[in-house]
Amino acid sequence: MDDFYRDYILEHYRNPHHFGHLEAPTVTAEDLNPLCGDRIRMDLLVDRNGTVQDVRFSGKGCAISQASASMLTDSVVGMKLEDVAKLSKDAVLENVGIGISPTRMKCAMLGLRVLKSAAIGSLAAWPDEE
Amino acid sequence: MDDFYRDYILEHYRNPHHFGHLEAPTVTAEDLNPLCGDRIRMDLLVDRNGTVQDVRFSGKGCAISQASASMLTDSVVGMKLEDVAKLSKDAVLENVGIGISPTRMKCAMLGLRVLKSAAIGSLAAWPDEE
Amino acid sequence: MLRACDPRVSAIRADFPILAQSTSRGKRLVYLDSAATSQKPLAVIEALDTYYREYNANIHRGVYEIAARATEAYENARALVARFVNGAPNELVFTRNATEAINLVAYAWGSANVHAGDAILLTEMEHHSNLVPWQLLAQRAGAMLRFIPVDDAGSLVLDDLDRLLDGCKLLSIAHVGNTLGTIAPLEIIIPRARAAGALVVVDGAQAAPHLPVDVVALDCDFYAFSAHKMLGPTGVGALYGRRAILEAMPPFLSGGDMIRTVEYRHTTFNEPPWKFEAGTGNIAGAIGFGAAIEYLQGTGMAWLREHEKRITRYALERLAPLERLGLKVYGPRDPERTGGVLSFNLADVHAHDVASILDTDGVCIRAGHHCTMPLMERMGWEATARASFYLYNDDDDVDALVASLEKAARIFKL
Amino acid sequence: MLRACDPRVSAIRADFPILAQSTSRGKRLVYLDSAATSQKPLAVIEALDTYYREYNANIHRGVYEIAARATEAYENARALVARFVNGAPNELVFTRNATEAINLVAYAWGSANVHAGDAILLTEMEHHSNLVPWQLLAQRAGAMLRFIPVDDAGSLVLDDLDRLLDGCKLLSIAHVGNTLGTIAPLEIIIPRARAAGALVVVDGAQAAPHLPVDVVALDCDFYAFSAHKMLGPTGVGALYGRRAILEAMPPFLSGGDMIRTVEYRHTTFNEPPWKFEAGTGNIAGAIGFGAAIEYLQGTGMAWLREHEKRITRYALERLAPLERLGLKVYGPRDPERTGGVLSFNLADVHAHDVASILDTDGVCIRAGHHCTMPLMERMGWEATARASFYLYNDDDDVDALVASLEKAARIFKL
Ligand SMILES: Cc1ncc(COP(=O)(O)O)c(C=O)c1O
Ligand SMILES: Cc1ncc(COP(=O)(O)O)c(C=O)c1O
Repeated sequence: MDDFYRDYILEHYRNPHHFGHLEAPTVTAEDLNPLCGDRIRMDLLVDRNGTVQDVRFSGKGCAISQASASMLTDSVVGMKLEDVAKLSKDAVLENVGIGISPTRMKCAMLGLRVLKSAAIGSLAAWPDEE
Repeated sequence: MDDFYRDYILEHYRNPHHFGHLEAPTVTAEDLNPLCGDRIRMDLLVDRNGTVQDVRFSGKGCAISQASASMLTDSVVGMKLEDVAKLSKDAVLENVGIGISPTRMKCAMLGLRVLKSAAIGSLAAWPDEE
Repeated sequence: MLRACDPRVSAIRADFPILAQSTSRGKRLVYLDSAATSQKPLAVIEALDTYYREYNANIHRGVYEIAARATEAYENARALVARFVNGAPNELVFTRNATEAINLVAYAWGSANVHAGDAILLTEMEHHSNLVPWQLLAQRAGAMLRFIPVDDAGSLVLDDLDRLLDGCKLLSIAHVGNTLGTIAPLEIIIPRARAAGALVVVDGAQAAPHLPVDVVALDCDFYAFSAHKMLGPTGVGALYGRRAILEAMPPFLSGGDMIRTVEYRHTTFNEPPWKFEAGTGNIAGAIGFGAAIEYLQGTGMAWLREHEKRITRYALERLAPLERLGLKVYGPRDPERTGGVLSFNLADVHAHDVASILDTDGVCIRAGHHCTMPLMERMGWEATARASFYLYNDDDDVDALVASLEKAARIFKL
Repeated sequence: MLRACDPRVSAIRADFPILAQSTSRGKRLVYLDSAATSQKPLAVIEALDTYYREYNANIHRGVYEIAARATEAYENARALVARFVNGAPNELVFTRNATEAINLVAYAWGSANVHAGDAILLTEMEHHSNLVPWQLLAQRAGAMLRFIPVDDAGSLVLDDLDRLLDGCKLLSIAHVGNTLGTIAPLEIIIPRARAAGALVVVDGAQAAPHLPVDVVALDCDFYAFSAHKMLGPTGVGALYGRRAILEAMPPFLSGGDMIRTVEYRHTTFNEPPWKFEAGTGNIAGAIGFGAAIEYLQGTGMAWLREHEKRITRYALERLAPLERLGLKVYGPRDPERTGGVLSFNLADVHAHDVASILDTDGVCIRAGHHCTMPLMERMGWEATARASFYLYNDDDDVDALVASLEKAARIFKL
């Protein structure tokens, strides 16, 4: 777990990408991890073809949840909503690398959960965590 | 415990002394052992000096509770109410002899409890069982 | 006589340390009171021990290693217990025992759904734990109780079922009765209760330990049972609840762990099943419950049921000759229709005296009203003696029971 | 620096098998999360083991030998636990945990005595378990909640106490707060609450494990606590209740064992404490609770309290230099006024990240809202890291905490 906190993770934690709100988002979703209180909100701007044009996230929480969310926003611009809705936990794990303990997996997946919720327009089930 | 079931105990169980009700009792008390459901009622006829003139008991239950109650009634006639109220568990144990297991002690003491309740005119606390 | 010496039973007995004990009089322990509580196999005792020695920690919020291991073991136990009755893990609430599980339904579902004038249907054979909570609910709500009658042989009488169900908000019924062992014909009763629009609660305290149980096939809404009667530790039980009903149901006990967000004046709740588990649960107990389920699955519930039928049949045969001494065996007396429970009386000897004499021979049976006072009253019995069987009982146990009953008859000069 | 090496602590540590474990990374287990749940001494683990191996049986109604032994052990445990807080055995109800104990009061006493317009007084530092049950009661009854405020240092502000108590039906208050360790000045608060006619409920979950407790001297009506936080097993807790109040109070959970007589439509109840224990209790758990009490008494609560004060003082000293890296320690920071709990944050590092890094060194602390979300909100903290001490913690544990925090600071480049 200590190997998890590499420089680029801390960089995303302290200087998150796409942080803030969109003025006129097409969709917005927000959720919290009741176990630790981490919160994430995602605003998406989607064009009529269903392609994500812009994204902002905001929230509070640990380096894992905030950095994972920040990294996700980098990859989501230009994606089709339906593909966003299908993103798997691997999309997150590829970003953050190895070494997340099972107790922190929900933190890592919070941004993904919210993003997918936004994409499918309503709160999705927790992404599968196996 | 098997030595407990001697002939005179069985005799009292099957042919209890003073069994039944008094027509005009001075006091009556009744109680049950909630653990096993045994019930005993005692009717006392007391003269103006506070001496027990007559007694009847009725009830249902195991040989231990019924025989102990039956034997108690033999010793109570002629006693002062205040002495009845002070009867200790030894009064019962002398009657029934040794060999009662702790789980059955409440059965053995049920008659005593009811008799003392009658004597003090209201439900007494459980006799001390140490 | 169908006397048998199943090597499987000897192997099972070796797993239960207590069965190797002898009593203070040096007698072999003949444990015939599993309907009150079952004995525990080494696997369960060791699961508790390992938890406390290696990974005791509070669950769900802990970041560190042993907390993660404890959380995983607890939730794994939930999945094991849920699947044992064919429910989903998120439909399985851990409680203290079957009694609390029934109270949970009576308070949480009952208070929200049962109103003045509604009827609640029970049977005449219910354990106090499946009667008193409904009496109190009826009192709070102004509802009324109705009862499916039992006949003199201890079987349920279904002639009036549809009339009894008319206007009923809920039916709560024992799967297996604990005094007579009667197996309720749920496959007949539940469809009619559901057709009448009643919620169906099943008290499975005596069934889950002894029969294969499938809540989906039964089509019940709630199923309550206790670990301690099925090889598990004391202090833990389970309530299966149909997902949609659990979701709609208000919480019952509240506090830590069952919340989502809390403000000074307002709280939102976690999802089921956690919504119904307030405060630190019986973590070791749940893990031990899981180990008990694994032991039962390893043995196989189908084998277990056959074993109990066989031993009940053997006991009935061995007891038959005592009838001339005044022994009366109550209930259906048909191993196909009972759950390994035999209630009886020996002539005019009170059941407590029978049990005391048997105790001197190391034979443990129960005597009294078995927490079914109204049934006793209905049957006209003051008390009964009850022997109950489980997977570790063998024919020697039955023989010891019979020999000790003969001794009681001699003592009482029958 | 007051570094100490008390041989008594080494001897105590040897009684706790888990402390000899190492983590999967081969680190010594540094357990600093006793406020969440404590570890268990061998005496407790063996009490459970012996019960299951030698005399497991259902209690109160069993006639046979092991049932008598189990009943005696269970009731003996009740007496031990009751006397530990200076109550009488018949004033001590076994529950699952402190949470259920508080719920019992909220349902049984609350529903009968709290009505529309009544006020319930709590404090701003309560654990969810001593908040949500009162929110739900207030909602059911149409009552309102009030809160004794805390100041920025985490101490209770009593300036408005009499006004807050005016019209209050009950006060429920933590003896020791679990997030900041604040010891509430009950000797000031309770007399004023009683003068105002309020029932006094004390949440002793964090106090009973750490301070000598005397319910008579406190003059409270109810006192709730959990075995698992004081060396005992999971799944058992206790509610002390003043005799007269328990007697007048209607039952809560109902079913087997808490009744006196049952008819189909009417029930009379057993005496307290049994009236409040429905169904088969956590027999093994209660017996283990008794063994935990004996262990604590053998150690001595006065020694234990001094030990915790000393180790807290040592920790505060050792942590002070980390303040230049941005460490902030919250709460009263005075070992005389806290119960062995230290809440802190390390600069901008989130508490969960701190806890994860500490975990890699075998250091177990808690991170988050500690089931006091409203307090966190009031204080403006998102989360805190919390280290909590108990009788088995030594200065090496503190040193390991400090070293691991320094490592976290390095990783986060503070
Ligand atoms: C102050 C306080 N009250 C109540 C509780 C609840 O205890 P339990 O979860 O054992 O019911 C806790 C436990 O964290 C606590 O710290
Ligand atoms: C049919 C039935 N229901 C409910 C119960 C209550 O179980 P517990 O005491 O474990 O809550 C029992 C236990 O005796 C039972 O036999």
